[in-house]
Amino acid sequence: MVISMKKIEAYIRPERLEDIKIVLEKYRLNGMSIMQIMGFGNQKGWKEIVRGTEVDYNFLQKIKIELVVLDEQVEQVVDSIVETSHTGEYGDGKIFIYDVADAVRIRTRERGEDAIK
Amino acid sequence: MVISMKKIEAYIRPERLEDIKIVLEKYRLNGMSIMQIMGFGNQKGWKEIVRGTEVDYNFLQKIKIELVVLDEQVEQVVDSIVETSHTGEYGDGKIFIYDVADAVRIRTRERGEDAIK
Amino acid sequence: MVISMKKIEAYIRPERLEDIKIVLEKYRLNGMSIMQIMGFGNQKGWKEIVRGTEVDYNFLQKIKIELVVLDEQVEQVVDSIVETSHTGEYGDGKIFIYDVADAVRIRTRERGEDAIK
Amino acid sequence: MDHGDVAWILTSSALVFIMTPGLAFFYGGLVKRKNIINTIMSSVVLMGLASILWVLIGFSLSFSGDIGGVVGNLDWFGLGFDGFTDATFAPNTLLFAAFQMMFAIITPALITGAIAERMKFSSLVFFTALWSLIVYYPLAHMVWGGGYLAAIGSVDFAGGNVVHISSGVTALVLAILLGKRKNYGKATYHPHNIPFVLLGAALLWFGWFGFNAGSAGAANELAVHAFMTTNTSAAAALLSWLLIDTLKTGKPTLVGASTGLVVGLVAITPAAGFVPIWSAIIIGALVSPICYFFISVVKPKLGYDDALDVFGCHGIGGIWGGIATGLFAQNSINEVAQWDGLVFGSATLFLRQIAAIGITIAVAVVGTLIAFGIVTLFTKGIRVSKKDEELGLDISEHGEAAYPAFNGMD
Amino acid sequence: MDHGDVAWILTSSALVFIMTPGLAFFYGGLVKRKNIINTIMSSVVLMGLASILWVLIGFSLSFSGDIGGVVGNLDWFGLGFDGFTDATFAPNTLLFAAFQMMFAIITPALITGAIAERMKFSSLVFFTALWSLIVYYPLAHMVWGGGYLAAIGSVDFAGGNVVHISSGVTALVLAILLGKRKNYGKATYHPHNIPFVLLGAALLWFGWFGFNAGSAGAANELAVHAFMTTNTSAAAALLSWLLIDTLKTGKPTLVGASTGLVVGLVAITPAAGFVPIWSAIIIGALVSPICYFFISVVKPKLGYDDALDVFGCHGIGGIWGGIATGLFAQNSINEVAQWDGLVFGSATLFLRQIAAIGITIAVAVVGTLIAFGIVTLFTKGIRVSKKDEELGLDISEHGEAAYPAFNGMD
Amino acid sequence: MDHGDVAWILTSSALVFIMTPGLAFFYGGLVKRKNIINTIMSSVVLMGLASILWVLIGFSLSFSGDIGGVVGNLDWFGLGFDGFTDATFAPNTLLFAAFQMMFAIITPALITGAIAERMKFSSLVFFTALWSLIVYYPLAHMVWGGGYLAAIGSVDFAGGNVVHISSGVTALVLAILLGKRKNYGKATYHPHNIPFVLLGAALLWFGWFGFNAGSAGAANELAVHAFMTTNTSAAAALLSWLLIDTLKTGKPTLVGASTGLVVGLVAITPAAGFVPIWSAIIIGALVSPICYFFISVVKPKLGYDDALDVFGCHGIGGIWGGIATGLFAQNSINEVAQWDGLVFGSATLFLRQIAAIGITIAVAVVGTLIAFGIVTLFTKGIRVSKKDEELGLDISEHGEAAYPAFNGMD
Ligand SMILES: Nc1ncnc2c1ncn2[C@@H]1O[C@H](COP(=O)(O)OP(=O)(O)O)[C@@H](O)[C@H]1O
Ligand SMILES: Nc1ncnc2c1ncn2[C@@H]1O[C@H](COP(=O)(O)OP(=O)(O)O)[C@@H](O)[C@H]1O
Ligand SMILES: Nc1ncnc2c1ncn2[C@@H]1O[C@H](COP(=O)(O)OP(=O)(O)O)[C@@H](O)[C@H]1O
Repeated sequence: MVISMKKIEAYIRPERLEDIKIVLEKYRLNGMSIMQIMGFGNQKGWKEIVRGTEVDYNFLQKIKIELVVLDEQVEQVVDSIVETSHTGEYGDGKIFIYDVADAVRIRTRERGEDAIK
Repeated sequence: MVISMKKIEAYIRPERLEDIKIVLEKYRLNGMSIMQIMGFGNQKGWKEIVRGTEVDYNFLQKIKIELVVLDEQVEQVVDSIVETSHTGEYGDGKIFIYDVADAVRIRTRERGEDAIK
Repeated sequence: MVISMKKIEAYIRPERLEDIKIVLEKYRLNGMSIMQIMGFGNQKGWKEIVRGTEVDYNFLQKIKIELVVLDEQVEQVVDSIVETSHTGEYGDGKIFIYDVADAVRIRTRERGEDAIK
Repeated sequence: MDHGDVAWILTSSALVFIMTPGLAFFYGGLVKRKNIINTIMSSVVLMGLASILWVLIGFSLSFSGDIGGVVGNLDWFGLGFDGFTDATFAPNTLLFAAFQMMFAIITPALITGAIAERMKFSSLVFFTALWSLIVYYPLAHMVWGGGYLAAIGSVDFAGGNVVHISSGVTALVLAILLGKRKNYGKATYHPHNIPFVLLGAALLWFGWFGFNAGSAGAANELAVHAFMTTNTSAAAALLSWLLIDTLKTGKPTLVGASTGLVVGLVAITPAAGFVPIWSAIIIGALVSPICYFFISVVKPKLGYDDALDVFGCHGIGGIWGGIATGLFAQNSINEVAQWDGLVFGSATLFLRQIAAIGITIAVAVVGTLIAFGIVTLFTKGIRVSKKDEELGLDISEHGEAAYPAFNGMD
Repeated sequence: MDHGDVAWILTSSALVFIMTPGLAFFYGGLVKRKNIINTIMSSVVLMGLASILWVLIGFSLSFSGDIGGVVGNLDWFGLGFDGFTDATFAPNTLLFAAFQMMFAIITPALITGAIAERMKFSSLVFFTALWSLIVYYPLAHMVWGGGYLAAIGSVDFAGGNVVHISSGVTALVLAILLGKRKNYGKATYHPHNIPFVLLGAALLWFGWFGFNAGSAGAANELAVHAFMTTNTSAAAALLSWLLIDTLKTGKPTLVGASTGLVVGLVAITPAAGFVPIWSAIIIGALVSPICYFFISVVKPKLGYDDALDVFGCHGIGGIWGGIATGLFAQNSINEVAQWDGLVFGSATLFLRQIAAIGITIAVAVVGTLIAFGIVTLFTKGIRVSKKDEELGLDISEHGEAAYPAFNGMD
Repeated sequence: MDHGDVAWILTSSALVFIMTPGLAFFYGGLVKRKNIINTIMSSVVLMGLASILWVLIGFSLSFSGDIGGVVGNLDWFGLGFDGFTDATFAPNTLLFAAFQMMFAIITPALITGAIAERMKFSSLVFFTALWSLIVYYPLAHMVWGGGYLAAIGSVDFAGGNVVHISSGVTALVLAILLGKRKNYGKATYHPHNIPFVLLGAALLWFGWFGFNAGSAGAANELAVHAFMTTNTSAAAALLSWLLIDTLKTGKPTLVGASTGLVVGLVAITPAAGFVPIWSAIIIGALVSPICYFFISVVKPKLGYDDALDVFGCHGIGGIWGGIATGLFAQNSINEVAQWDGLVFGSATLFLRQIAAIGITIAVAVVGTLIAFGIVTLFTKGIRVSKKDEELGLDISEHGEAAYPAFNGMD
């Protein structure tokens, strides 16, 4: 059986999450997970001045989105995330795509693509 | 070298974690990681009434489990998670399975399957 | 198009993070994400004594690092993490490596390897 | 000077002081995590600013002399009376000034809940300073400094008009002028740290004993009476809010309990030293449904974004308290109330209470418009940029994250 | 009426008031994150409920008249005495009522720690109301209102019997009736927010100065004495708990320090105004090992699930305090103690203390059974469903998450 | 004995008490998450230890008799005077002992901020006990117990020398002896929980009203005066710190506001009952730039690791306060100051203030070296291992995690 699902992992600015959610709802994706992470990238951390002394936050607060979708949905979803998260400034984030070997919906015990339909 | 390990990622109800842990210990898995995430799926978020006004929690609190296991263990582990987490109601969660390219145990520098044995 | 990127996921001791960061900066990696997780492995959880009664922390606090790099960087990065995190005691952690299907830099819309260069 | 009275007013001053940090936690727990520093800071800065203004000119403008029944003069600039001997006010003028100072701190702090999560910090500081000058000192003078509202015989035991209606109405006007938060109505505005909300509410209740019972000016029977009415109203309002929660959704909430107790305290403030204890049960029991109805039914219709319901709680609750004073006051409890309340058959006090409320609202609206106008003139934009609002005011205005370790490293 | 006494009792009332929110944090920090709202709420609702009950009937049933040495009458329904002139109790009956009200709030709140994380909120509210009626008001009457326990000459300075033994014993009975939490013994029950535990413990110590030194009824030498014994016992117990921690595991814990200071305060409560200061060191130093032994050795054998060790701390600590009063009391310190304690050669007081403890236990057990019976009759199930317990009571009972932003979005 | 005075000093004692938990939160919020338990515990253990030491020998060594102007004797071992009648100190010796006890708790607690995140808990406990004996009791005696510093006519209203300079200087010496934290300069030391910092700072301000106004020893005009200077200086310093923040980075910070208000309180401490109110504005407004300059410019050059800037805040702030007292004191405000300050034309007091500061510094330095020497002799290593430092002192020293549920399970 060839599984044609992909996992999309997007590291984005926290303040874009609300908007992304609204857009993704359009595609009637029926599942998505988010988590708070710390990231560093081309956008360097910020400096906080504590009592006159600089302290670095090397890492910035980011949101990671995890989404498993069917192969045919990938481009649409990626585009939507890019559209909504793009500001053109450092720190806009990255999206990575991975193959999925299998999937299970716990409620119904469905396997494979059915699990995310 | 063909690596025959899989990564299992399960998004489950937080309240099922205690039970899952107990079941997984049976298989003498020697490693597992969990993290708190927010998820949305067929189970829609809940509404909180703040001072008479509805506010939505679009996302629900979930636990994500990450487990790298040998190929032959996959079905057993998946079954156990399904067994323990299944309630039949929306929100039971999903399990996704991925291929693993390689593994390292930092303590011993073992590579590949040895790293998780 | 053959994508030659790998994702490295390392589960490490929180107290090693500062040092790992310093070492990884040497390789001019231009991106990395970290998150707090709970883990259990060969190192068993610790016991806290609350009012004379033992309570278990089955899970220990760990840090997970996620790094997408080019294939040729993988060994170097893995070695660095091992070097810095190795103490020889249980709980040093594990590193897993996965294939990446594609990547996007949101800021520039670059795809594939360019996205992480 | 009775040392017992001094002991109680010193204690009361400290108790009222702790209300402002309490408010900071009450408000801070209600906003999003990315705005808690800004929200707390909005109260904290007033612990500095309002104190210094008070010492320099505020006390004098409120309590020295009288210009047209509206405001005091500057004779006591810099507290320029003899602090060791002057006893114009009881128990001693300097102690009275200290006690009243705490009111002058918390009143503008109350306003800041309305404009949370979107107003520039510098503009807010500027606004509250101006507002103290234009609205607060005159009102304090009119009610307690021998001004017009005292002259017409209206009463306000511990600040229903001066503190709550004035800040509540200002909050409403300012929220309208400032506009809504991004995604208001769509985005989720749920409290990010409810234990902090309760911590703040508890400190408010605790401090309110000084606020109301200290307003007796002595450790006397009236103070004891005010102590008891205060607690009773807070308790009744806490319960009635929980009852509404339960009737509406089956789930009594801690935010509801905290809000209920606060509006119970607000409502009893003008009445505490005038009304019988049994009436405090009624005053408290009714304030929650009144405020709840306003916040959940009226406010959405009007469509302004008073982020933490300052108007709905302090404005509406304060108005109800002022009216209730006109209903339940008894001359036999405190002869400062020259007439009994409406339920005891006399309409005189009641009507004067209504008049006093109207005048307070007018002063607050006009004063706020003037202060807002001046601030707008002198600052480029009173609101943070859309981007900063998304990012959160903690980082954009203060360069700080409240709990950075909670999803990062230790 | 000495204004200095009024000042101190007003202050003490406010101090005892803040103990209930303090308790809410002490308990709230100890439970799982998913149950903190419910735990805090269990105390907070009593700030409303117990206040109103007190004003309506509680004070009257405790302190007005006497029916058979067991309970008061309803003559003072709704505080129906003249609050400005009645001085049946010092310094003034209304102030005494306010001070005592705070005790009537915190005592049932103490119980709620035992049944944390599994009892239905509605049943809890119903139970604590009934319990106040059946257990608390009678006990307050018997000890302080001229009832039986006073008549036999036993003493209880600030509530060892009335507050601590009664709530502790009730906690035990209720925990047994209610059954254990799911996975008790297997699952990990570790405190989710230790700084909150300390915040609560600190507020308790702070408020306890009012509790004990305020129980002198005046700002006099006895109040000063009680202040010093109170602090000394808390300090000694804090240290002895840390010593046990260190001896057992090498690691002195903050939960241990917090628990130790609380049991030190519990133990000195009945004794504070009767015993010499040096004995407070002994009372405090011994209460920690006694409670520690009970909690870590006896309790697991008995196998009930008193979630936050209310019986182990307040029950056992209170019993030790009552006994210690019988050991160390001195008539020369406070002539309310008609005899010296056992260490000074007289067994009379000692035996009456034992008797008083026995009677208190009996009242608490019987009263709890009755109240529990009634609640069970009128509600369908006093315990949340297994599913709700797993989900956490914050969501299931209150529809709130305490800190939703900490693993979600801002 | 005036009951009003008793009421106020009892209240003040409770207020000063709550400062130590306040400090625990102020410090605890500033450290890394993995060290908050240890940081809080360092203050909390002193609530036990310093109390018991005080009751046993501390009060006696500070206030009973006089040995060479340097220290008291042991005649009052175990508070061995008649607590009900002795009135050597006002308002009553036992109450004075209770009030002073709270100072003896918080002073060593202040030190612990300097050595946060790396000192062994057992060594710290041992050190603070010794230090109380060698440094604190003698200093308290010299200043308030009729010793040398009183004899030369220097003044210290509420503990500029005894509390702040002594703890600040000790902090500096100890930080140097102990060495820097791992990665100091490289790693990021940012506060992990800023709302806790403000909670602590607010409790400190609240309690400081008791600290300073209680130091009048009565509920009199001087207490009122000290109350007002205290608030004014804190307010001015809060504002001037925010001004510096704004000028330097455009972003006023909550940590800055909290630090500013604390140093404002420190600076006014020796002066509160001696200087006119207007000068409190100057004292407060200047202390922030002085401390800020020291912390941000001087300290990095010197290169020691005083983790939470105890020397920069309490040492420097206290020295400025002592000098300012010599500048602005007025004999007409409080005749304990035998001469007016420098700005009123007399240099006598000013020079004696300088002398007193010098002597305090000398006592603190020498005493710290001795105490450190003894501790080092008797313990194997005063610092935790490098590995434990990385792991965090909460786990390594106390076996507890402060908020385990926040990235785990409920
Ligand atoms: N190679 C990578 N591996 C893992 N995470 C990455 C990687 N590159 C970027 N990230 C994540 O994406 C976030 C944004 O990346 P950044 O490089 O600042 O964006 P940009 O390159 O568009 O300026 C980072 O904070 C980090 O969390
Ligand atoms: N396609 C998906 N990609 C990523 N996470 C998902 C996906 N589908 C579900 N999840 C995760 O699983 C959780 C439970 O899913 P849900 O759809 O509610 O279960 P069910 O379909 O059994 O009702 C979600 O809250 C989310 O965290
Ligand atoms: N098979 C696995 N799958 C997922 N995570 C794992 C696995 N094995 C280990 N881990 C993670 O790595 C951490 C350290 O592992 P541990 O087994 O204690 O190291 P070691 O084997 O070197 O003693 C664990 O706490 C867990 O978070």
